[in-house]
Amino acid sequence: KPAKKENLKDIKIGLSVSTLNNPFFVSLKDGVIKEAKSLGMEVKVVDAQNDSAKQINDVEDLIQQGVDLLLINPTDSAAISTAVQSANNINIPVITLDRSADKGKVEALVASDNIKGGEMAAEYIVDQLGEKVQVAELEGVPGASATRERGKGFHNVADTKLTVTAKQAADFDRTKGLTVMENLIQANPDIKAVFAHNDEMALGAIEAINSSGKDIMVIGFDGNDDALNAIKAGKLEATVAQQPQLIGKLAVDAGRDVVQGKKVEKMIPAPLKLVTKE
Amino acid sequence: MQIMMQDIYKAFGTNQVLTGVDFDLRAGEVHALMGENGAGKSTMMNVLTGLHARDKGTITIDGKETYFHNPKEAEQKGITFIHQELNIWRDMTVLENLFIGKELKTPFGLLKMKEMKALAKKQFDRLAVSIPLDKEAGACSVGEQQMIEIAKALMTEAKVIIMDEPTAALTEREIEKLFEVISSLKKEGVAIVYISHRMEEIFAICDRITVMRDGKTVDTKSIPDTNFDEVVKKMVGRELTDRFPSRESKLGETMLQVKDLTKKGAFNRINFSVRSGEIVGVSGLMGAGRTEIMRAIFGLDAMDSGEIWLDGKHVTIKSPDQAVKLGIGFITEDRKDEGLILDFSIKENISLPTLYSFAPKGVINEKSERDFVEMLVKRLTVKTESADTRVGDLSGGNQQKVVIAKWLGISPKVLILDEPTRGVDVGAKREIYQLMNELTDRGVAIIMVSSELPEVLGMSDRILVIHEGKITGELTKEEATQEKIMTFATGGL
Amino acid sequence: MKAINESAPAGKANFINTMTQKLGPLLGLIVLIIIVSVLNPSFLEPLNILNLLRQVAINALIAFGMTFVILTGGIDLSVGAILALSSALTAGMIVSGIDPILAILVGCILGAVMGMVNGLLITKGKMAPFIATLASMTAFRGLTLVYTKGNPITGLGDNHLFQLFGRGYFLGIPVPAITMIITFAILFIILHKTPFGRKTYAIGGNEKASLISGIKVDKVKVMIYGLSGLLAALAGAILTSRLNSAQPTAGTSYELDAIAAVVLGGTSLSGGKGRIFGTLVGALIIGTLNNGLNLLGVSSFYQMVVKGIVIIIAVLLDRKKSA
Amino acid sequence: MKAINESAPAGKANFINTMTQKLGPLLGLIVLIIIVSVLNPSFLEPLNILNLLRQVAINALIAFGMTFVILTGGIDLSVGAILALSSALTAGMIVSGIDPILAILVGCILGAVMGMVNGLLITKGKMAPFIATLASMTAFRGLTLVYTKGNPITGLGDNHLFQLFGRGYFLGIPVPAITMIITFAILFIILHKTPFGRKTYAIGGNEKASLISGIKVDKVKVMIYGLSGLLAALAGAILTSRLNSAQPTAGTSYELDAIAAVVLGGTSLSGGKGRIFGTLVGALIIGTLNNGLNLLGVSSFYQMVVKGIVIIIAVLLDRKKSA
Ligand SMILES: Nc1ncnc2c1ncn2[C@@H]1O[C@H](COP(=O)(O)OP(=O)(O)OP(=O)(O)O)[C@@H](O)[C@H]1O
Ligand SMILES: Nc1ncnc2c1ncn2[C@@H]1O[C@H](COP(=O)(O)OP(=O)(O)OP(=O)(O)O)[C@@H](O)[C@H]1O
Ligand SMILES: O[C@@H]1[C@H](O)[C@H](O)CO[C@H]1O
Ligand SMILES: [Mg+2]
Ligand SMILES: [Mg+2]
Repeated sequence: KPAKKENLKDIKIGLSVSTLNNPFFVSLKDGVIKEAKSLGMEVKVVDAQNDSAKQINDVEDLIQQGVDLLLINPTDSAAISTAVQSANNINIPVITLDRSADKGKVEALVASDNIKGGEMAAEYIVDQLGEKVQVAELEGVPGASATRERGKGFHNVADTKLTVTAKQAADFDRTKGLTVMENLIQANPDIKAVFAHNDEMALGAIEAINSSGKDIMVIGFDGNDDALNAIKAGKLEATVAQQPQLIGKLAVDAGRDVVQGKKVEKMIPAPLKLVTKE
Repeated sequence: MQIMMQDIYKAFGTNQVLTGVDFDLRAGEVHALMGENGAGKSTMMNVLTGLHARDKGTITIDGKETYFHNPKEAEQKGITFIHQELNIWRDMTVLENLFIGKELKTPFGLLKMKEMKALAKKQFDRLAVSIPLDKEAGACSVGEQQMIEIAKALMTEAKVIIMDEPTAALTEREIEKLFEVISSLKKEGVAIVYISHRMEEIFAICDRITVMRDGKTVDTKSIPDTNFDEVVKKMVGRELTDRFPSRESKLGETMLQVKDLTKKGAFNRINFSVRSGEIVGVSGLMGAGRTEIMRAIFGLDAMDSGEIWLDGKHVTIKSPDQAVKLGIGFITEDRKDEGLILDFSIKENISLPTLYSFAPKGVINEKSERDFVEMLVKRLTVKTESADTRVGDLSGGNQQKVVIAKWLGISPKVLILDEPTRGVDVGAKREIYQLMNELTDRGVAIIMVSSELPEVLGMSDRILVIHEGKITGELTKEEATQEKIMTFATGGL
Repeated sequence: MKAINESAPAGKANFINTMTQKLGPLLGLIVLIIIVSVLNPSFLEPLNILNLLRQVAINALIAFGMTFVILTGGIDLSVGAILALSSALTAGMIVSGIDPILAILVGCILGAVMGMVNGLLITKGKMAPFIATLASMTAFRGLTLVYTKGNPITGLGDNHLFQLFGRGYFLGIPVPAITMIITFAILFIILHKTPFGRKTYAIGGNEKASLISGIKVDKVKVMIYGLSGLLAALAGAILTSRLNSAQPTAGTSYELDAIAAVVLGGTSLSGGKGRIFGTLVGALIIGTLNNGLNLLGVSSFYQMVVKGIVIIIAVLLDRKKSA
Repeated sequence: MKAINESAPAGKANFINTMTQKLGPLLGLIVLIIIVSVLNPSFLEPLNILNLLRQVAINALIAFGMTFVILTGGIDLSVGAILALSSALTAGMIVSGIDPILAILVGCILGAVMGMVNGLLITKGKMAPFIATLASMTAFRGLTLVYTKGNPITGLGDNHLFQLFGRGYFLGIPVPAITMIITFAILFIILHKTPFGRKTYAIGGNEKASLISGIKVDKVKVMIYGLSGLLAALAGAILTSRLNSAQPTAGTSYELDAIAAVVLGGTSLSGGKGRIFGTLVGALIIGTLNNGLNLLGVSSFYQMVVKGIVIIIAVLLDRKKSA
């Protein structure tokens, strides 16, 4: 049983990330490492490559290495539960990042409010284009909590105020965003706006829209560098910016407090911000 | 067991192979089935054992109409087939090969290893075969594989055994052993269908003979009532003069000379030379290492040491393409596996070693390729409607001609023929011999590896005998006899 | 005389050859274990070894089935998708109130049926195994997504036996590892001690000859693809229990890991040659690599590079030895 | 005489056989187009057709290379990873200020080199193509992630020619489609009219016999895997231009689509038999399916099911016809 450690230098953090093939999580990881470094803590990073089963193995391997604190960015909220429970069994505190864990004792969840973000995107479209315009939705990896929650938030608003004529999964992937969008335009010539569950897909969609010569507004999610540049260049209309670095930082800070025996909030929100050209 | 097959018809697609064949077999007889390549012998037996369904005709066994649905059924009823194409599992042991599909098992479904070993051993002893039971079958020579097949058939307690060219890969010693077994089987009342292109064998062991031509029965006769020439005439439909066309050898300069070729475990200090216009026969028992020597000369296998001199120059041959460039052609003993691309047309097969000469500008000139190939097809009298026929659809003899044509295309200085007439009918054989003579007339040096003693004696100017990887004897045409060759081949002096 | 003298060492060389061939993969595993444990001694801690065994179980089970398939000269790309679909169906049954153990059983049968569909496409439909299972992989994965609507299936309750199946211990050994070992023992006997096993090798070694020898090639193949599906479903059940949910994307690209395990274990992709013990070793090599690289703190990107290179080296060494 | 008379009808039947074999995939494509355009006439709009051609280009280019590989009896699972790595390297060069067109050229050469590494593993290393390219796929993908640190490479500037390469039009036709057609024409000639093409078929038909006929089998194979890598890199360049960035995960599972295109085009996975025109048709079938199902508003889950089933049906019909 890990005792309370007063000296931060003795604390070993284990970070399990769902995937590092996505700039969002790379920033999230960087945020963790940067903050840990400044506090003098050591971090071990494992990458589940979007495979829930691998993530459980990864967490076991981290526990094996004797980490004192687990920061987990779950690939899937349900699937991670057993790994959280294993950590609970030997009293290693767990904090989840960006996505929640369904079961097990988690000290804190540090995340953006994805439902809220989805709502923000829909409301922005209504503001700009008015009610009942035709919109399309590019969905993330089926089943991922971000996909579900952003979709849910978006539909909370869009189902009454907009007309969602098409939705397809493009797996948070830019290439897929491009091809799926090309086809959506062909099938639904009257679309006026697109909500993409992340910026990568949004950027792909923009390329498709450009070559079709149509005028369709695209709203992304994440606020990564590429997207911000595209907004400056007037290609991307807006993005619901998350602050992955901040999520990482907040998680480390919360972890520090837990290890030192201080109380932390169960839900630590990282602010979302709608970024537009202005 | 008594079998009657009457008026059998069988077509593959539009290819009418059997058109009213009659055949009958009596208990305890050895019945020869002869005919040119493609006459339909194997097909006839496949119809009998149920591998192919007949289109028309009746089959009665012991007076009762019987049709098998698959070879296994035939085997259970006592008819076993040793196929022409060896059915060997190269990666499995000899023992596993012997019992495939009929393993002995305990009531719990587990294999009875001991019993199977004992049975196999008994069978091998009977055939005087000494192959280790746990040897991988793929590591056995073709001859040994053939013996495995024969042993496998003998274990079935069959009442009828069909042997489709069982001796094609065997040498005299194994053949003798096989003949002993055949006569003992005969005494036990087992009937044998014996398919072979080797005339001597037919007259040595058979009681009756049925000759087929073009999918029909020409005649069935009792062996004492016929003779060599009559059988050949019935097979090919015309008189065939001497088996080995006579030739005047005009020997030129030494074309190929090998010095001290050695490869551990395969052959040791091999020295010989071949002159332009000369045929050197290479004889030996199965597994003596003849094929391995030829493969090494051609650059297919690496050797440990030795020199090769071609046309007076020292050459190094590390791969077949170098050998081809130097003007060496190699007709391998296994034409399907190594000689031909079965899915390619005749044309594409023949032009393969010479492709670049038809593509001076990078693109193949179809017309010059075709002209060249058609010239060769005509010269070798390949029986085909066009040069575009798939080689896999040709009969064995014609396939062999295509392989030879392929190598004539490079205008070789040296041609190595490994078992050039294996599985080839008398007519085609003679044509191949004729061709060899034409080649030597034009100064080609020929090495002919062969397990058929009459062929070696009939065609060679000089004969080398190999025993366990070493040259144990060299005989001129004049001094050579079957006995002398066999003495050298078995290592005696 | 000479010949006999010469062949004696050849026989010996042959023996050494077969031994290194049989032991090749095992030696590789041992070397790997030594390297990893020198670099990080905690690798050898009993807890970690048990961990490793549990992690390996899923891939090993799939790879066992794949061994049979590959021995016949085939390939099964659909195992990952079968795992996902059967896992979803099993979870669906559990959620709807069916006894979890019964649900797992039915799920395994459904997996076997899916595998047999592959077998039928390959035998009756005369499709190349690669393309048949590629197509069915796509279809099964699609069906999984349709059935789950893309969402994980959760709420599997807390049946003790069910939880034990993926997460529990028996005599201190993780249950998945026990399942793996028992399955291995059964399959080992089937493959090496029964006519069915012989037929498996025979078909891969020479299909035409097998047919002529009266082996019901089609039937055997259908059974083998069924077995592959069954084992994928069994692995799926373990995963379902470990994740306490069915994931629609579960098993993605597991086929590649399974094939890698089989090949690392020395089984030839052209069929007819290989051993299931090798596959177990191959799965352990992959597992050790994954676990070891994690323990050594190698970044996941470099892990992929190392994994690729290790596979190449292992196979190359194996070729060298057997050459 | 007899023989000639009898063989005449055989020749005719043969001719019909080869015709349906040649036209089989094309008929399939036509049927598919008819179905889709009846269900949604907007499919046939010129803009959509151009769209389709552009979408198909990337898969078709990869599948062309795959055709050569499969004709020799091999397989190349690493194409997607080569695409990603060469795309990342190309983008890296562009960002560092090298002329984009030069960068693409160098990227293609690098792709060819990666392919040749596969070729060497397979020929000199005597590895099975499946496992060699599976391992190199893992390694190349890892290298891509290492090189990009998992992030897309952006900031490729706005060189006009570079943008044209993936996004532009020439005479109203998308440039990727033109690239595809020119490449097709060149490869068609190489495959069907030159000694190199003949050798490709020969090796797949019977490798041993090819070797004995003096073909430098190893050299030809290395060149063919190099070609496959080159074409993957070319496809990667198009994708890089289209996305105006290099994606570390680009090309994931593209190998499967390419293989599907080759097989749908009637090329046999066992080598020696097939045509590159078929592959073009196969790629169009897959493209039409993707595009058409989207136009018809079929959900992406059902799309997978449909795709799997269509592949099965197409291959089964093809077998029937050629049987
Ligand atoms: N499965 C098959 N499909 C199509 N054609 C076949 C098949 N089997 C045999 N043939 C054809 O039937 C004819 C007779 O072949 P068969 O093998 O019976 O001849 P054979 O008399 O045994 O000749 P050989 O002496 O060369 O063995 C040949 O033209 C052959 O090409
Ligand atoms: N692939 C192989 N693997 C292992 N051993 C082999 C292989 N091929 C041949 N051998 C062995 O090499 C020896 C020489 O065989 P080789 O084929 O050269 O003999 P041969 O004189 O040509 O006889 P054959 O009549 O069998 O062709 C034999 O003992 C044979 O068992
Ligand atoms: O929040 C993250 C990011 O939006 C990413 O782009 C995809 O996965 C989600 O969980
Ligand atoms: Mg025959
Ligand atoms: Mg030989």
